[in-house]
Amino acid sequence: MKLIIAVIKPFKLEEVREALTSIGIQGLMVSEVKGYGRQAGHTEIYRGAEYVVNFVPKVKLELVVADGDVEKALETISSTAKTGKIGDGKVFVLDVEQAMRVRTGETGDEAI
Amino acid sequence: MKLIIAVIKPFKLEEVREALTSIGIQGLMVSEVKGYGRQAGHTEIYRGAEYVVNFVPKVKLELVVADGDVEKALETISSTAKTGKIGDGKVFVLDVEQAMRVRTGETGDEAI
Amino acid sequence: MKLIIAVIKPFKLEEVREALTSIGIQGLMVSEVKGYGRQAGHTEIYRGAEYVVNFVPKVKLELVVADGDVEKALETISSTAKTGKIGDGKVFVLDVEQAMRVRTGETGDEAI
Amino acid sequence: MTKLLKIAGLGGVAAMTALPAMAQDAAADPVPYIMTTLLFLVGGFLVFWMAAGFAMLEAGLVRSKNVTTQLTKNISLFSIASIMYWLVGFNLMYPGEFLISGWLGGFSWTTLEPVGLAAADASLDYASVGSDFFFQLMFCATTASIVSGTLAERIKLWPFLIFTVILTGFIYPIEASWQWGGGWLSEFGFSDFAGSTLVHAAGGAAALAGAIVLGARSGKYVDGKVVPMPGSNLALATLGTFILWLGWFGFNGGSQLAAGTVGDITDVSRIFANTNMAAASGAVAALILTQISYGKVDLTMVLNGALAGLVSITAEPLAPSLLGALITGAIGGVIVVYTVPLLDKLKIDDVVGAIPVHFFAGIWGTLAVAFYTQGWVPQIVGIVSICAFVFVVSYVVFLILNAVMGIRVSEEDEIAGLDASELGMEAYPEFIKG
Amino acid sequence: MTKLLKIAGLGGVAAMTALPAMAQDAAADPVPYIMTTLLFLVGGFLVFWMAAGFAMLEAGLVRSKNVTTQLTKNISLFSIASIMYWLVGFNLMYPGEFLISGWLGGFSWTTLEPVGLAAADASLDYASVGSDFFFQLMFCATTASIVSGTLAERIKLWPFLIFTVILTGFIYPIEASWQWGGGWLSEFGFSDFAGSTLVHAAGGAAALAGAIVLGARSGKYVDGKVVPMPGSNLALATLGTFILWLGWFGFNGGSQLAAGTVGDITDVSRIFANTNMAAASGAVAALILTQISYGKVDLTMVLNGALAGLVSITAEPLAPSLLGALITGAIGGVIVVYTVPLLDKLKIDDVVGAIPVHFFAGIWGTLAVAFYTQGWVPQIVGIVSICAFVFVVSYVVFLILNAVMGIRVSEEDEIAGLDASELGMEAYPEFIKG
Amino acid sequence: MTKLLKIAGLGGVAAMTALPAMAQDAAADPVPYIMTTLLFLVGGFLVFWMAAGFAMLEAGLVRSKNVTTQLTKNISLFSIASIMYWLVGFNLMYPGEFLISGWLGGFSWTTLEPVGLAAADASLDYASVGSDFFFQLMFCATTASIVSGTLAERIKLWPFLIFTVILTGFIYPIEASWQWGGGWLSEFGFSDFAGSTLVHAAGGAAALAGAIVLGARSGKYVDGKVVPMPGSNLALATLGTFILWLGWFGFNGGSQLAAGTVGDITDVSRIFANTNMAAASGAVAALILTQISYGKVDLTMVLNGALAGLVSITAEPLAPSLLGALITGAIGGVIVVYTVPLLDKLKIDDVVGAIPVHFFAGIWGTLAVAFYTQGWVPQIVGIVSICAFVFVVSYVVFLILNAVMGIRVSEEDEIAGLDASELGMEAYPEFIKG
Ligand SMILES: Nc1ncnc2c1ncn2[C@@H]1O[C@H](COP(=O)(O)OP(=O)(O)O)[C@@H](O)[C@H]1O
Ligand SMILES: Nc1ncnc2c1ncn2[C@@H]1O[C@H](COP(=O)(O)OP(=O)(O)O)[C@@H](O)[C@H]1O
Ligand SMILES: Nc1ncnc2c1ncn2[C@@H]1O[C@H](COP(=O)(O)OP(=O)(O)O)[C@@H](O)[C@H]1O
Repeated sequence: MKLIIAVIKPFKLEEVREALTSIGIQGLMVSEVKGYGRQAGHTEIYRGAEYVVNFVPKVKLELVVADGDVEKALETISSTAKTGKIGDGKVFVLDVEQAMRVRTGETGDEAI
Repeated sequence: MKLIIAVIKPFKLEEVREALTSIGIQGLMVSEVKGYGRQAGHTEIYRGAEYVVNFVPKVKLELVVADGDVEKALETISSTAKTGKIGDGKVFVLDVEQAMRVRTGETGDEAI
Repeated sequence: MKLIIAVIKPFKLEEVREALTSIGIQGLMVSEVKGYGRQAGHTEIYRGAEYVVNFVPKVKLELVVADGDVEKALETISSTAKTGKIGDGKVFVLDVEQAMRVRTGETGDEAI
Repeated sequence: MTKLLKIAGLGGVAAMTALPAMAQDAAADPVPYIMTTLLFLVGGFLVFWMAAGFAMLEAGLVRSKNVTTQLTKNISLFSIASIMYWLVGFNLMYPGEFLISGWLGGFSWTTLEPVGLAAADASLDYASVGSDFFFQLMFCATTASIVSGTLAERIKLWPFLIFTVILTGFIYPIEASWQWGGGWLSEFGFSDFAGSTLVHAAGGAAALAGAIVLGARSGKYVDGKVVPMPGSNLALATLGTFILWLGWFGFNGGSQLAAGTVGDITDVSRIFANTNMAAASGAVAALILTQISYGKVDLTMVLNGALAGLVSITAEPLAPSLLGALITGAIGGVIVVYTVPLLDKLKIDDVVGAIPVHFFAGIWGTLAVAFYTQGWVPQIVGIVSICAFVFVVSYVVFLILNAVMGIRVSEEDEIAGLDASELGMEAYPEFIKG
Repeated sequence: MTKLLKIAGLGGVAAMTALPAMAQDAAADPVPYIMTTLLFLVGGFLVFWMAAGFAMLEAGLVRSKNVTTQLTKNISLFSIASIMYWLVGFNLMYPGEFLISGWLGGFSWTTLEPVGLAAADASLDYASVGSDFFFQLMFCATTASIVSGTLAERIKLWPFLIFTVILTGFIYPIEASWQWGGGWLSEFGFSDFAGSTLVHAAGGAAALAGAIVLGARSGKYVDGKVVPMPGSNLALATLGTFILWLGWFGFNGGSQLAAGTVGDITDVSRIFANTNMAAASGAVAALILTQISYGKVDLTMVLNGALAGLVSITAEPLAPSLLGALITGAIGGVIVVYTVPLLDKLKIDDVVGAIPVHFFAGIWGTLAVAFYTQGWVPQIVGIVSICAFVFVVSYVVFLILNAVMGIRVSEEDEIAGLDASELGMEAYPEFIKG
Repeated sequence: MTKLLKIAGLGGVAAMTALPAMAQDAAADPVPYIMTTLLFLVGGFLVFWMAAGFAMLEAGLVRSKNVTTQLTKNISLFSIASIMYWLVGFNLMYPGEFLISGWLGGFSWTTLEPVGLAAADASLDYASVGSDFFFQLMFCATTASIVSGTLAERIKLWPFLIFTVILTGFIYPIEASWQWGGGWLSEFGFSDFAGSTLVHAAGGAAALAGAIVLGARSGKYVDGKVVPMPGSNLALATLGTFILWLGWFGFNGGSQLAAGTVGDITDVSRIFANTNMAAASGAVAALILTQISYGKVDLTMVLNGALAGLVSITAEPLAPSLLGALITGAIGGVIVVYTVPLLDKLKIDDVVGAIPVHFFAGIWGTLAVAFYTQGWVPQIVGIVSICAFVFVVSYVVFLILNAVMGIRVSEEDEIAGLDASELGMEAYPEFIKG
């Protein structure tokens, strides 16, 4: 199993989730993050003082998938989340050694 | 060392933390996430328009433990977080290559 | 590539980000977490009832860096985030198998 | 002047009254009538504003997963009170003739004077029925507002609203008629200027009955320890307190029931000043006391302290000097700081502190009247009879509602929050909650 | 009494008027003048407060990424209305002499009486010009407030403010002059006591025109389905509703335009009581109807229901009995529950429900006047002519603004939120948003 | 009419006064007394409401980790002002006899008229002492409210409250007695109708002294750059501004100190209209100016602009025409936009912009009086003497407090937030903060 971590633009969340569902991914978690990257760095003024906004709002998806689903998931995420503009985000893949479903105690691919 | 990622029902947080403490786990981090899984999908009405609520609030725990503590921690989390109802959540285990305590610079199992 | 997960004191965020930027790290994500560790455990009173505050606000940084940058990054984070007081936080390193930039489809070290 | 006098003007809109004129040649001068009517209108809209105060205070003191429900209860209870008080409450409370003398008024809905009332047809020694109805209605609604805070975070919406129907249509009007409607208590010499007991302790007694039938929130008392469940938004709670403080000038000031003479408007001024002083001293008492007792100031106690000061002075906001008002209010603030943990010890779960503020401080304020007027006996009899009546009837009503439809949400629903389970609508859908 | 009468007092500050004195020996007695002036001042500050109510209601019902912009629009539109109504609106609305008889007043700015006006120079049968201007200005601003809610989350700041200049300086004063300025509609027998149509349906018509030109928010209607975009803060929305409810006592009560006689102040009382009743019944109607229709109560509909009740009674808050007010308001509440989804079906995107509340309920309220006074024809003619005028002119103005400068933000800016794209300032910068 | 006149009525409740009657046969007619008393009561509750406005404005403009503390300071300072003004302030400010002629009044607490005052014993040419005390007290509290905003996010709770005791009990009453108590400034010909300098610039001067002693928030000025620390909740800040705007009608309108004649009530109307105009033009000026200067509208500046408009018109809200009020207010708005960054350049850290709004715009407004009345000299002397007195005494008091107990929290506590370190209670415990 692999853990896929995807950081994408917030407004793409619903679309990506639907796309993932349609290829059979049944679970994931979403969190709000502040992203720092090439996209960052515009200047704002607050009460007359200039400052640089370094962080942009992003959404982080985490999903554990069976080894065989990784490529499919990667492709789905990247094609759906893509706008072609800077700041579209990244996808990372990490190895998962164990997985367990709390409700049933199932482990491994059964658990996800 | 291993990173344990557990996604559980929010109201179980305190109980799980206490159980982990009682088996000697001394540190962890908690974040709010929105979970998507089998539990999702009930319909609500807002100002006359129906819509499907896809995400349910969950809590994510992340804790790095020594290799020897993994099984104990897994079992503690799953037994404490379990209600037997759908949506109880998952636990994942990933390998950690290095760990460091910022305050002291200690590394490895010392750091956690 | 490696995923560095750092949990630090919130007021150190800006400083750490700047330090990382200055050593050439170009991207990361930040999330708010509640931390539990040795620092926790002070008592408060709310409407006459005592209770123990177990969680302290922390900030979690996640950044994927090329293998060769890990040590540099680790050191930068720990030296910048350090106050010497309890609760300064931890840094963990995990292996990353794949990385992809959504916008371009680049993979590997190119993607980060 | 107590509210008792007003019934003279209510016998009939156009009826000539036998009361002596209150001001110099008031018989023909329309000014006192106009001014008193204005007092009721301004006082009434200020007390109306208290409904918003309760809504904000309670929305701020519940956890965010119950905020929508608490807001819904507050706007609904006010609306229901408005309808029930018209349908039956007002005439039950101010009966021309009692059904059971001194104990139970009559049942009929409220009708106002005709449009363009001629001066000759008006109760020139009082005020317009419309303004009086408007003003009195707000007191009825206040009683119901008190209940909603205590029972928050676990009572189902509809049983609560049904209880509100009964409270505002029957329970409050009946007990209030005993005093302000010219019933047996008023003849007994009881004194409660603007309703420390008739409104506040009564609301508190109903809240207490509900809290007992309902039980505490799950997880509130665990292994003999009190688990704090901090309010989600203290800015709203503070706003609510300021709103209530503002509204109270109308609550107490309007209860002078006259503003058309030098004496009356000067008395209203005195009431305003005393009301403000009692609120201030209640707040300061809680400020100092929490610093001393806990080592840290507790804002929620300071807010409750200000409100307790206001409740305390409500039974007699006119007679005391400013120093007297300061003392009365400060004792109210002290009462709150001690009775909030006391209730917790008894495992009576009062989410917003309404019982300490309205019930305990209300009783204190009503007792304190004895320092200024009649003896202790009428005060004690009044407090006991009203609180007992309201408590017992409310208790029975809650029991019946519980038997018939269940008044409490399931534990699962309570954990998920009433907003999700009862209404399917979050108050702050975009803010991730901890 | 309708607002029509007031023009008598406006012919000139010091001019003797030919109107019969309204109260007994009013000619010399300054009390009616003082009381009516006071009514305007108190009524005026209450209606001022409605500006805050609209701001909070709208800030609570938009998503948090648009809150700063919505707040900016609300405080700016009120400020602009204050200036425009002085610069041209007031005299355009209440012309001493019409430029085009009954249809178009004159253009001049407002001047008040001199300091320390002598009684002999005052319109003793009415009120001070200053208080009248202050009161009427608030109605003008209300009309603009209605528009901002509907067009939220996608209209650019400056085009919206330019539209506000035109609406408050010209559109509203002109149509209002037809009735309240003594123009052709008032002679036709149209009746609209405090402005169900003149203010509310007119504001709603302008909002409707804007919504059509502007189009729906992106992502609102997808594949024939309505995508809810829940408001970010229902506590603020509820606060806003309570504020509006409070302000409405001034809105309707002040529109009696007299408070210095027994008859007038009694009428004002009646208006207060009826206004409250209609709000309450509108809320209760929505409460019950959403429970029945959807299986769950919808707080946002209850809030809208209360407001619809208020709008409905505004055309005739005096004549109905309390039962009549209850019925009028409840129908208003029902209208809202049905027309909110209806608009969605038509893909007209009204962010806060201002069109159901102000336009549909406003029309209902104005029609309902026919039950109390003149026939249906003047009511229908009044509604149609005012709504058509405001709609068409607004539509054209929005089209021109769109052609000249574009009234809508880019899709990218809309997704990022207007606070980021238009103002670079978040309302809740510290709360992570979902 | 300035507040000076009022001292006549304060010499003694029952004393006959030598002043000429203000209205036709006022000697016997109770109506002017009743109306003026009513003006004070209504004006007073409106100014009370400003305390809530400051609380919301400040709670919205601080970071969420300091919100509970800011709320606690606001409700506590008002409560303390209420007690101190009774204990010593009122009689110090309006001395029957000066201890040091024209410079220092006497020390005694306030007592009100007896209950049921007879008309023969009343100051029929003025108003009840109770209403006057109630109204004046609110001005004293306002002065303290101004200070809390500037010093937010770093001053400890108790030193701040101790300073409030001194400010409201002594500093404000003494300087205000120089003018409104009939002291040396009033004889010198200084003119400050409702307190642009006596209240607002004075509060601003105290805030300035505190800001200098206290120093800037840590991290505010880094390497010569200003680091913005955005307010946590602009919806609350906007609500606070609307509340202040509303309250200001009472602040300025009530300062007419008479409402019982045609001339007086007409003047009050004029004041209402001018006050509204100045707020509107202050807001519009800041709206346009931030758009031009920064390329984007800054809502916090628009809010400050409205308040600056209000402060500016406060010294003379009666004499100007509406156009005059517009100009006065607009200049106030411009002042704010330029002095907010100016203070930052001087590294004076004013969290909410209270010094630009109250101090700079207050001075401007007081100077502008010279266009309407006496010459420039009395205005300049008044401004300088009052600001210097308040600044120096406040500075010394802050220095002493700092020496004795330390007025500033540790850097660690400041970083954690005062809510955690000082009170152990978060305002929004459930919302994760960034
Ligand atoms: N090395 C990294 N590790 C973790 N997250 C990253 C990294 N680089 C970028 N990100 C995340 O991806 C987001 C997009 O990256 P950015 O450089 O702005 O644009 P792009 O994805 O188009 O290259 C950032 O906001 C940040 O959240
Ligand atoms: N493959 C997955 N990867 C990451 N998180 C998952 C995955 N599947 C489920 N989850 C998380 O676990 C939660 C519970 O899963 P769900 O399928 O609803 O019920 P259950 O745990 O009973 O099978 C989800 O809300 C989601 O947050
Ligand atoms: N084993 C762990 N796994 C994950 N996070 C941890 C772990 N131990 C500590 N943390 C995080 O690090 C933070 C600091 O740890 P703590 O024990 O309080 O102090 P210190 O870092 O000085 O040892 C905690 O608040 C928690 O968020």
